[in-house]
Amino acid sequence: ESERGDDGGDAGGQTGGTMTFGTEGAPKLFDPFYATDGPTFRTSQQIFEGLVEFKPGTAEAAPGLAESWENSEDGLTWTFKLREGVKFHDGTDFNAEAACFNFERWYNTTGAAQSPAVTGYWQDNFGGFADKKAPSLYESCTVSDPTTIEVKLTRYTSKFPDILGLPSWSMQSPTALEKYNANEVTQQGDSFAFPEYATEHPTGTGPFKFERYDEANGTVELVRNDDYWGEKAKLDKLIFRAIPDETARKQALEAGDIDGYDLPGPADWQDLEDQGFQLLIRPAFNIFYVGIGQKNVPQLRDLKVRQAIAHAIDREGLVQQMLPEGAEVAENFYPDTVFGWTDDVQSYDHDPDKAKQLLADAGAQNLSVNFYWPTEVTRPYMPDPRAMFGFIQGNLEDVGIKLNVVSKPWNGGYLEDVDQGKADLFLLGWNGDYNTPDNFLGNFFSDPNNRFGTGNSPWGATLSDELKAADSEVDDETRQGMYEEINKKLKAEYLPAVPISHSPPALVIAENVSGLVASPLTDEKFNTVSIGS
Amino acid sequence: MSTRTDKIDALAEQAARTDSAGVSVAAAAWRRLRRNPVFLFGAAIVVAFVALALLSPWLAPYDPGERMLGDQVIRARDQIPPPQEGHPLGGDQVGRDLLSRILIGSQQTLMVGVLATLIGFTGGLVLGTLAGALGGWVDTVVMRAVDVMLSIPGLLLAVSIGALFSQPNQFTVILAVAMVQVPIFARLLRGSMLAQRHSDHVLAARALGVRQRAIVFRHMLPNSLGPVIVQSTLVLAISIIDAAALSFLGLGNPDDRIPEWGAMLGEAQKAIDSHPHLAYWPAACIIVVALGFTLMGESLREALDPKSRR
Amino acid sequence: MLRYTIRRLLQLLIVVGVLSLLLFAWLRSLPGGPVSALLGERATAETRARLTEELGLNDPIFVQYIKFVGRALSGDFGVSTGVQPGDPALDIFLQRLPATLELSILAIIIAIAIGIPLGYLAARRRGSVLDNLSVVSSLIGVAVPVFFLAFLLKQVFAVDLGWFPTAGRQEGGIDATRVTGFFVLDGILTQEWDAAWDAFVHLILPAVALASIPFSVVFRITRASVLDVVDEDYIRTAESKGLTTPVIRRRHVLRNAMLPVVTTIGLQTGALLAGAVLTETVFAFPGIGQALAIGFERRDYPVLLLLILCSAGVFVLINLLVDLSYALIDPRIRTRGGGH
Amino acid sequence: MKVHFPIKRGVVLDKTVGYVYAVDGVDLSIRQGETYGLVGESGCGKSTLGRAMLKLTEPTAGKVVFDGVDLSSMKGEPLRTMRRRMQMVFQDPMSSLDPRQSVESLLVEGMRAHGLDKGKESTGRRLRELLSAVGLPSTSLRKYPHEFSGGQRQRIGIARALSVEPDLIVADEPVSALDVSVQAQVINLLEDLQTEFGLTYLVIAHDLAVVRHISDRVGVMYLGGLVEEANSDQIYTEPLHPYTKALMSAVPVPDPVVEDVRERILLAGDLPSPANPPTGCRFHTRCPWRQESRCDTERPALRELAPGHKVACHWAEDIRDGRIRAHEVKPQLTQDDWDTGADDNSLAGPASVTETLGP
Amino acid sequence: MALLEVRDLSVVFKRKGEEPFTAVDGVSFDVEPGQTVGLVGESGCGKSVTSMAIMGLLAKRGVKVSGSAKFDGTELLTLSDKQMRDRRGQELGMVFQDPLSSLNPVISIGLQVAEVIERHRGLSRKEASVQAAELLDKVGIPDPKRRLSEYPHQLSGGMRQRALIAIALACRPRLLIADEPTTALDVTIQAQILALLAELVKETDTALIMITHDLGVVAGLCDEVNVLYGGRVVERAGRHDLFRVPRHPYTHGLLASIPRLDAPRGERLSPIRGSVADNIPWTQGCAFAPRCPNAIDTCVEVTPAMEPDPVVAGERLLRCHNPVEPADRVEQEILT
Ligand SMILES: Nc1ncnc2c1ncn2[C@@H]1O[C@H](COP(=O)(O)OP(=O)(O)OP(=O)(O)O)[C@@H](O)[C@H]1O
Ligand SMILES: Nc1ncnc2c1ncn2[C@@H]1O[C@H](COP(=O)(O)OP(=O)(O)OP(=O)(O)O)[C@@H](O)[C@H]1O
Ligand SMILES: [Mg+2]
Ligand SMILES: [Mg+2]
Repeated sequence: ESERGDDGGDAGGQTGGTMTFGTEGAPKLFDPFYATDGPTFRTSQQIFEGLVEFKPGTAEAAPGLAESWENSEDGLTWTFKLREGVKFHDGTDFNAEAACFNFERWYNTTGAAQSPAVTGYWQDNFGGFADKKAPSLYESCTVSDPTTIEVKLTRYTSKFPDILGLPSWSMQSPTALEKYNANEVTQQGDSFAFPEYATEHPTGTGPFKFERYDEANGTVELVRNDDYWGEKAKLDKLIFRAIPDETARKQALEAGDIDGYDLPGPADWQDLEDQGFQLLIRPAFNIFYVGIGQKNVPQLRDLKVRQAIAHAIDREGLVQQMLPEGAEVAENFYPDTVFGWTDDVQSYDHDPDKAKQLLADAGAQNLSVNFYWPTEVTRPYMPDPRAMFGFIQGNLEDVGIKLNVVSKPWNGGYLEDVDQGKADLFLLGWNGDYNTPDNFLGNFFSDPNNRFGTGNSPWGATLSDELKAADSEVDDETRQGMYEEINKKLKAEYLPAVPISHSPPALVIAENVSGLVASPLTDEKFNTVSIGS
Repeated sequence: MSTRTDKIDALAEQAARTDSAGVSVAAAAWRRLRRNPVFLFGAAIVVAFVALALLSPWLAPYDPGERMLGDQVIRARDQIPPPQEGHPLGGDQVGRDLLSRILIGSQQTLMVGVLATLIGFTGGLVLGTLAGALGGWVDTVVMRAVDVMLSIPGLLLAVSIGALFSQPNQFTVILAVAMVQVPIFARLLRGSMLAQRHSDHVLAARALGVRQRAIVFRHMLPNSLGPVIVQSTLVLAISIIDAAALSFLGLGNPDDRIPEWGAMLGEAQKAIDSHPHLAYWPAACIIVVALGFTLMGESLREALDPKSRR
Repeated sequence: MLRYTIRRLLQLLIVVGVLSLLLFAWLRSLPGGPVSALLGERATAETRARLTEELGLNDPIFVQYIKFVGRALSGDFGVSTGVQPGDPALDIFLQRLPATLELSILAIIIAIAIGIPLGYLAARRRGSVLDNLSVVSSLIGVAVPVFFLAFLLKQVFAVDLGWFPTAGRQEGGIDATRVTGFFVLDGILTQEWDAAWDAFVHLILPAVALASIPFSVVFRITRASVLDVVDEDYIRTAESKGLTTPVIRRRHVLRNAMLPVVTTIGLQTGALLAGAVLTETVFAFPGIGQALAIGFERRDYPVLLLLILCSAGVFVLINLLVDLSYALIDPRIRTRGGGH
Repeated sequence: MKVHFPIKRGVVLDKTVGYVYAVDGVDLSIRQGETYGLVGESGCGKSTLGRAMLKLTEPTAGKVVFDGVDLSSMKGEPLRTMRRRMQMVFQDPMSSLDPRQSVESLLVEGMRAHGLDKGKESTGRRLRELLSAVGLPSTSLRKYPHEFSGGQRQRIGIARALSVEPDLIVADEPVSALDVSVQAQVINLLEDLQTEFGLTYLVIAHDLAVVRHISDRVGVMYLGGLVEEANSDQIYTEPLHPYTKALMSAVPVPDPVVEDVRERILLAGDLPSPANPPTGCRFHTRCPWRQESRCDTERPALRELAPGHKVACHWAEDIRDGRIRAHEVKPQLTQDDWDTGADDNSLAGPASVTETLGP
Repeated sequence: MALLEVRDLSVVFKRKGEEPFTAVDGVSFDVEPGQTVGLVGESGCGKSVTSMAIMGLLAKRGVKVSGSAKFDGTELLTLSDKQMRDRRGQELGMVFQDPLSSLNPVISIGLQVAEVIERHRGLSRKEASVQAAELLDKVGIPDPKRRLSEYPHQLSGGMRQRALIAIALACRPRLLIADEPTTALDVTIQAQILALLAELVKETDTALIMITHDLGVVAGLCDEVNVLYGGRVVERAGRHDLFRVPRHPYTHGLLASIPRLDAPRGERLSPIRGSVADNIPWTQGCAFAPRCPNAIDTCVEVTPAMEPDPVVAGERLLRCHNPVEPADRVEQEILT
C-alpha cells in the first residue's frame, strides 16, 4: 500500500493555484434545470447551490441555502428558512423572493422545454407543469418573509425534501435568468437549442464563478467566488477539461496534463495507486442487475425459472473478478445506506445444480431466451459490460439455458429495445440520485408497464400499488416497515430481476491535490480542494 | 473526386495496356518475382499465416473462449494470469489462454481479410462488368454511384458503415470494410474493361461475329483482371488493418469469445502500460501479416508494371 | 477552365445532395437515435413515445428529409445530441474544422518534408541499402495500424518521457485569445507566444502519427515517379544537350516527377481531413475526427450527418483544388483551354 | 459514307459541341475479287472508314451495301450472321490477338459463333488447313500469341479472318508494324490467299508503295474524304490530284539513281485537324496549285476524268495539262491539340490504387 | 583523319540473373566532316545502341562498352562524364525518333532550345532566347517568337521534330546523329524533315550519321551506307555501289522485299525467309545463315570476317562467305 493522500491531506491546504480535472465530456449547457448529463451537473455543482444540499461524502440531506425546514402535519406544506447575506455572482441578493422565483420558473415551464428531453428531472420528480396537463407534485411557493418561504405540495412523498438536493433544483439568479432569456428553449430538428443564459451566463451562489467555456478546446474555466458566503474556495481557478477517451484521461494524468479525473476504470485502479496517485473510492450508491423481461417468453413468468437464473449466476465470482475493490454483492435493489434496506431477504447462492433442478421443475430444461448487452458504454455500476456479460453468459450456459445473444450500442437500440420489452434478459442498473428507496424501486417498478414487463404477472400491479403506498406514507417507521416488506417480497416472491452488485465508482487525483471528498452521488464540491506545488 | 477516379482509371488503363502482352507478361513477371526477395519475404509471411490459420485448431492448446484462468483474474487489482505452466503467454484480461487466442485469432483475421476482399472483389466485379460491358446509361448510373462512394474517404466510409449497423457483429465489420473496396474494384475493372472494349482483339472478336456475352466473359473480363488481382492482395492488408481500426473504435464484433487480433488489440490498449504484452502480441501479428500482404501486393504490382520492365 | 470548375462544383453539389439523402434515410432507419441519446436510461416507454412524436420522428422519412433540407438551407443542421449536446451541428463543424486543418497541414508538411527528399534519394540510389530500407519502412508505415502507432508515440514521448502533452489542443490554464480558431495562428496573431507554442507542441505527436501513411505514400510516389521520369526520352534529350547534372535534375527530372506527387499530396490532405478519426481519438484532439468517433458512439445523428457530408464535400473540394492546381502547374492541361 | 465522332462538352450534361469529321462523304465500291487499296496520312480516316464498312463503327450517315444487302439498317443477330462474310485483319498483330487464348481457341471461336465447327474431327482438319494456308506449323495450335514472332502473329490474325470463310477481308495496315523482310512475306501471303480463295480485299495502308503493289485499284484519302481513285498503274503514272502527286513524290525509293534525279513536291505544313477541317477543298491550305477562286469555298466532288480514274479537284485538268503551275505555299499554323488528347495518361500513374486513396 | 572513327565498338548488356546480351558487336566505321553515313538494319539490330554508345548516353550500370570511338582524335569512350557533357550538345548533336516523348512536356519549347545555347555558349537566358527564335525560324517553324512560350503538346508532330533538330543544331555541332528522325512521321512530313536535314547539314558542313530502317531514306541521303545485322555491320559501301550491286545476301534480300513505287506491278516480292528471331549467335558462324538463301556449310561453322569485297570494285567491305553474285542483280536490272 502506498502512503498516498496522508501527507497532502492537511485540512487547511494552501490557497491559490489552478486545478485541471478531466471529464468524459464537455457540459451540454450550464443551466442545471435543463440538464441531464454528468458533465453539466459536475460544473453546476461548483457554481450553484440548492436549498438542500447533501452532506459531503454521504447521500444525506443537509442544509444548503435553506438553514432549516419543517413540514406540516399533513406533510403537504414545507417551510424553509433561508440563509441570510447570500448574494448571487451578479450581485443579486438571494432571498425568499429569489427562491420562489426559481420554483415558479420551473413550474411555469412552457413550450419546447416541456419535453421530457429537456425537463426530464422535473417530470420525474414533480410531474406536470402549471398548465395541468399532468398532475404535479408542486402546488405553490409563497414568501412568508424575506428569509422564509412556504412550499405547498399536492401530496405527500417520501422523496421530499431530499430531491431538492439534486443539482437541477439549484437556485439561480432571477436577474440573470431574465436578462439572458433563460426560458427560451426551442426545438430544432431532432434536438433543442438553449438560450444564452444556459450557454454563457450561469449565475448562482456557489464557491466558483463561471469564467468561460472554450468550446474549441473543450475546457470550462471557473474562478473563485471571493464573495462566497461560506468557506471560500482555495483554488484560484478550476478547469474542467473534456477528454472523452478513458485511456487518454489516464495518460493525461500520468503525464501531468491534468490533476485528476473521474471514473477511472477499475482495471486501472491498482496501477494508478502504484504510480502514487490518490484514488478516492466513493461509497457505492448504485445497483447493477440482470433484468428479466416477462413480456415475450412465458416461461420467464414462472418464478422457478427466474429463481433458477438467480441461482445460476455466480455473483460472488463476478464481484471478485470483474468489479473494483469495495464492490459488494447486492441483496436488495438498492445499497444498504438507503432507507428500508434489510438483510432479511431470500438470498440466491451460486448453485448450478439447484438452478438446473428448478428449471426441470418448471419444465423449462430447454429454456431459450435472448440476452441483451450494451456496447459502446460504461456506467459506474457496470464498468466493463463486455467482460461482465461474458461472465454471466458463461454462468447461464452452464445450467443449460440457451442464449441468443444480442448486443447493441447503448444509444443505438439497446435502451430502446430494453424499454420496449424486447429483451428477455438484459444488463442494466441505476445510479442513485438521493437517499430514498423510491428513487430506486419507484423508478423500476411503479409503472407496471416497465422494462421488466411485471404487468404480465398478476403481482405486477400489486407491487406498483405497494410502492405508491409506501412512498405516500408520512410516518417514517411505518414506511420503513413497508419498504422492508417490499424488499423481502421482491426477492422471495416477485424476483423481477436479479440484483447483482453495488460497485463503487472512483475518482483519481494527483498526489498534490488535497481536500476532495468523494461523494456517493458523484457530486463532489471542489471548494475544499487545494493543490500543492 | 476526379483526381481519385482518374488515378484509378489511369491504373486500369495502364494495366490494360500491359495485358495486351498477356501471358508472356505474366510469365515474365513470375520469373522476376521468383527472384525478388521482397516478394519472397512477403509470400513467406502470407503462406505461414495462412498455414497458421488453417492449422490453428490443432495448434492451439485450449478453447480460446473459455475463461479457464478466471480465478486468477482480479480486475480491481489489475491482476491477470501471468505466464505459467501450460500457458506460456499467460491469460488475457478475463482469464482466457492468450496463446490459444493469438493462434485462433489468425483464423478470424484471415477470414476478415479474405471475405472482405472477396466481397469487395465480387461487388466490384459485378458493377464493373455491368458498366464496362454494357456501357451507355448503365455505365453512367453505376459510375455515378461509385463516384459518390468514392467521394467519402475510405476509412470514414468504413467506420460509417460499421457504426451504422444496428447490431454489429463479425459480418458487419467485414461488410463495412468490404464496401469501401467495392467502388475501387468497380472503377478499376470498368476502366480496364473499357480499354479492352476498344482494343483490337475485342474488335476482332466482334468482327468475327462472336456473341457479346462471349466477348465479355471470354475476352474482356479475363484480360481486365490483372490490376484487380493485384489490388486484391493490397486490399487484404487494408481490410485487416481497417477491421482492426473498427474494433479499436468499438465497432467490431462485440462477442469476444472468438478471438480476433484487431479486437484484442483494441481491448488491450486500455491496459497498455500495465500489461503491454496483451497489446504487443496482436499488434505484432497484425503488422507482420499486413506487411506480408503489402510486400507481396506491391512487388506483384511492380512486376506487372510495364514501366518497370526495361 | 472556368467551365470546368463550374461543372465540377455542380458535381460536388450533386454528390452532396445524393449523399445527404442516402445518409439521412439510413440514419433515420436506425434504432436508438435522438430519443435514446436525449433520455438515457431514465427513459420509459412512455416518455420515449412522447419525445418521438414531439421530434417529428414518426413522419415519413421523405417528409422528414424535406424538412431537414429546408432547415439546412437556412444554415440549421440540427443540434448535437451527443458530441457537444445542445450545440448546433454547424457550429461544431466550424469550430473543429480549424483544429483538424491545423493538424492535417502539419502532418502533410511532415510527410512532404521527409517523403520527397527521401523518395528522391532512394530513386537516385535505386537498389542501394538506403533505397531498400526506406521502401520497406514505408511499407511498414502502411502496415502499422495508425491508432497503435499513435498510442505508442503517446506512451513513449508523452507519458514516459514527458516531452509532449498527451492530449488536447491546448493547456487549460493558458489564457489564449481566439481569433481564427487556428490556435497556433491565433497565438502568433495576438503575439501570445506561449499560447502559440503550447498549441504547436500539442500538435506534434498527433501530426507525426497522422503523417505515417501520407509519408509512405508521398515517399513511394516520389520514388516511383523519379524512376519513371529518369527513364523518359526527354531526359535522354537533356543528356544529349550536355546539360549539367544539377540542371537536369532540377529542371527536367524534379519538375516532371513532382506532378504526380502534387496530386498525391492533395489527395492525402483530403483523406487526412476526414481520416483523423483514429489519431484524434487517441490524442483526445477536439477535431472533426474525434467528433465523428464520439458521434458514432453516442449516435449523434445531426452531427454525424453534417460531418460526413462536410468531410465528403471538403474531400471532393480538395480534389477539385488539386485538379485545378494541377492544371496550373502542368502546361499540358493549362494550355488546352476549354473543357475536358 | 460519313462518320462523325461527336466532341462532347458541357456544364451539367454533356452536349455535343462539334464533330470530328473522321470520314466525311466517301463513296466507293469494291468489286468482287479485286483488291482495293486505301492510302492517306495518319488520322485521315482510313481505319474509321474500314470499320464503318464492317459496321464495327456506326456510320453517321450513308449506307453500306454488301452483296446486294444493305447493312446500314441491320442489327443484332442478322448482322452478326452477316459478319461471317466480312472479316478484318488488324495492324498490330499482338494487340489484336487475345493474349489469353491459345491459337486453337482463337481460330475456333469464329467458327463456333457461326456454327461451322461440326465435330471435333472436321474442325481439327479445318484448323490444320488454315494453318498450312497461312504457312504455320500445325504444332502452333497449342501455343499462345506471345510465343510467335510478329510476322507469325499476323499470319494467325489472317488465319482467324479466314476461319469463317469470308468473302471480303478488310486489312487495316496489315504490314505496317512489321519489319521490311517480314512485310514482304505477309504481302505475298495475302496475294496467294486471294488467288486461292477468291477473296475480295480492302487493304488500308499509309505506305503508297505497298498499296500500289498489292491493289488493283487505289483510293487516296485526305482529311476524311477520297481525293483520288484510279487503278494502281494510273495512280503512279498519272496522278491527277495535287495531293497524290505530292504523296507520290514524297515516298523515298531505295535507289540512289532515282532519288538523285527525282523532282520533289514538298508540301508545307501539317494535316489540319479533322475536328475543324478547312472549308472548300480540304487540301487547299497546303496545295501548291491552289487557285484564288473556288478552292477555299467549294468542296470539289469526285469526278471521273478518265475511265476508272476519279479525282476530286476543281483544277485537275488544268494541272494535268500544265495550265497551272505550282507555287510556293507558306505553312499555316495548325492547331494540333486534338491529336494529343490521348497522351494525357502519360502523366505518371500512381504507385498503386490504394495509395491514392490514403488512410 | 576522319572526324569520327569507330573501331570495334561493342556493347554488352548484363543484367543481374540474366544472360549477357551483346547488342553491338565490333562495329567499325568512319565519318568524315560533311559526310552523311547511314546505319540501316531491321528493328533490334543495334542501331540505336551504337549511337547512344558514341554519345555516351548508355546507362553506366549493367552495360559494358568496349572498342573505341575517336572524335577528332579524342577517345570518347574514356572521357570523363564532365568532358563528355561539354562535348554533347556542343560538338555532338543528336535527334531522336519520337519527337513527342523526346521533348520535356512541362518546359516551354523556348527554354528547351535556349538552355543548350545557354549551357555551351555562355549566353544569358535572354540572349539565348533570341537565338532560339532564330533557330526555330531556320528549321521552318512559322511564327517562332510565339512558339517559344508554347509547350511540346501544342505543336504538331512535324513541328516537334523540327524543334528537336533546332536543339541538336543549336551550337553548330560538327557531328549530328539522327536516330530514325522520321519514322514517327507521315511521308509528306518525312520528306519535309529529310529535306531540311540535308539542307542544314550541307549548309554547315556537319557530318551526319543517319540511322534508319528505311532503305529509301538512305538511298536519297547518304554518302556511305553500313548495313547492320544482329549487332554487326555486314556490308558497307557507297550508296550507289550498295544499291546497284548489293553483295550481302541480307542486303540483297532487303532490297528484294520492298515493293517499289517505281517498279512495274504484278511482280512478286521475294522476301527473306524467317525472321530476326531465327538468328544464331555470331560466335557460331554467320548470324544470318539460318535465313540465308546462299548459306553454305562454312556459314554455320566459321564466323565471317569483315573484309574488302574481292569481286566488285569500289570501297566495299563485306562480311560473308558466299556473297550474292553481282550478276544476279545487274541482270535483273537489265531485264526490267
Ligand atoms: N472513337 C473515336 N472518337 C473520336 N474521334 C475518333 C475516334 N476514332 C477515330 N477518331 C478520329 O478520327 C480521325 C480518323 O481516325 P482514323 O483512325 O480513321 O485514321 P487513320 O487514317 O486510320 O489513321 P492512322 O494511319 O493513324 O491509323 C482521327 O482524327 C481520330 O483522332
Ligand atoms: N538497356 C538495354 N538493356 C538490354 N538490352 C537492350 C537495351 N537497349 C537495347 N537493348 C537490346 O539491344 C538490341 C539493339 O537495340 P537497338 O535499340 O539498338 O535496336 P535498333 O536497331 O535501334 O532497333 P529499332 O529499329 O527498333 O530502334 C535489341 O535487341 C534490344 O533489345
Ligand atoms: Mg488507322
Ligand atoms: Mg532504335
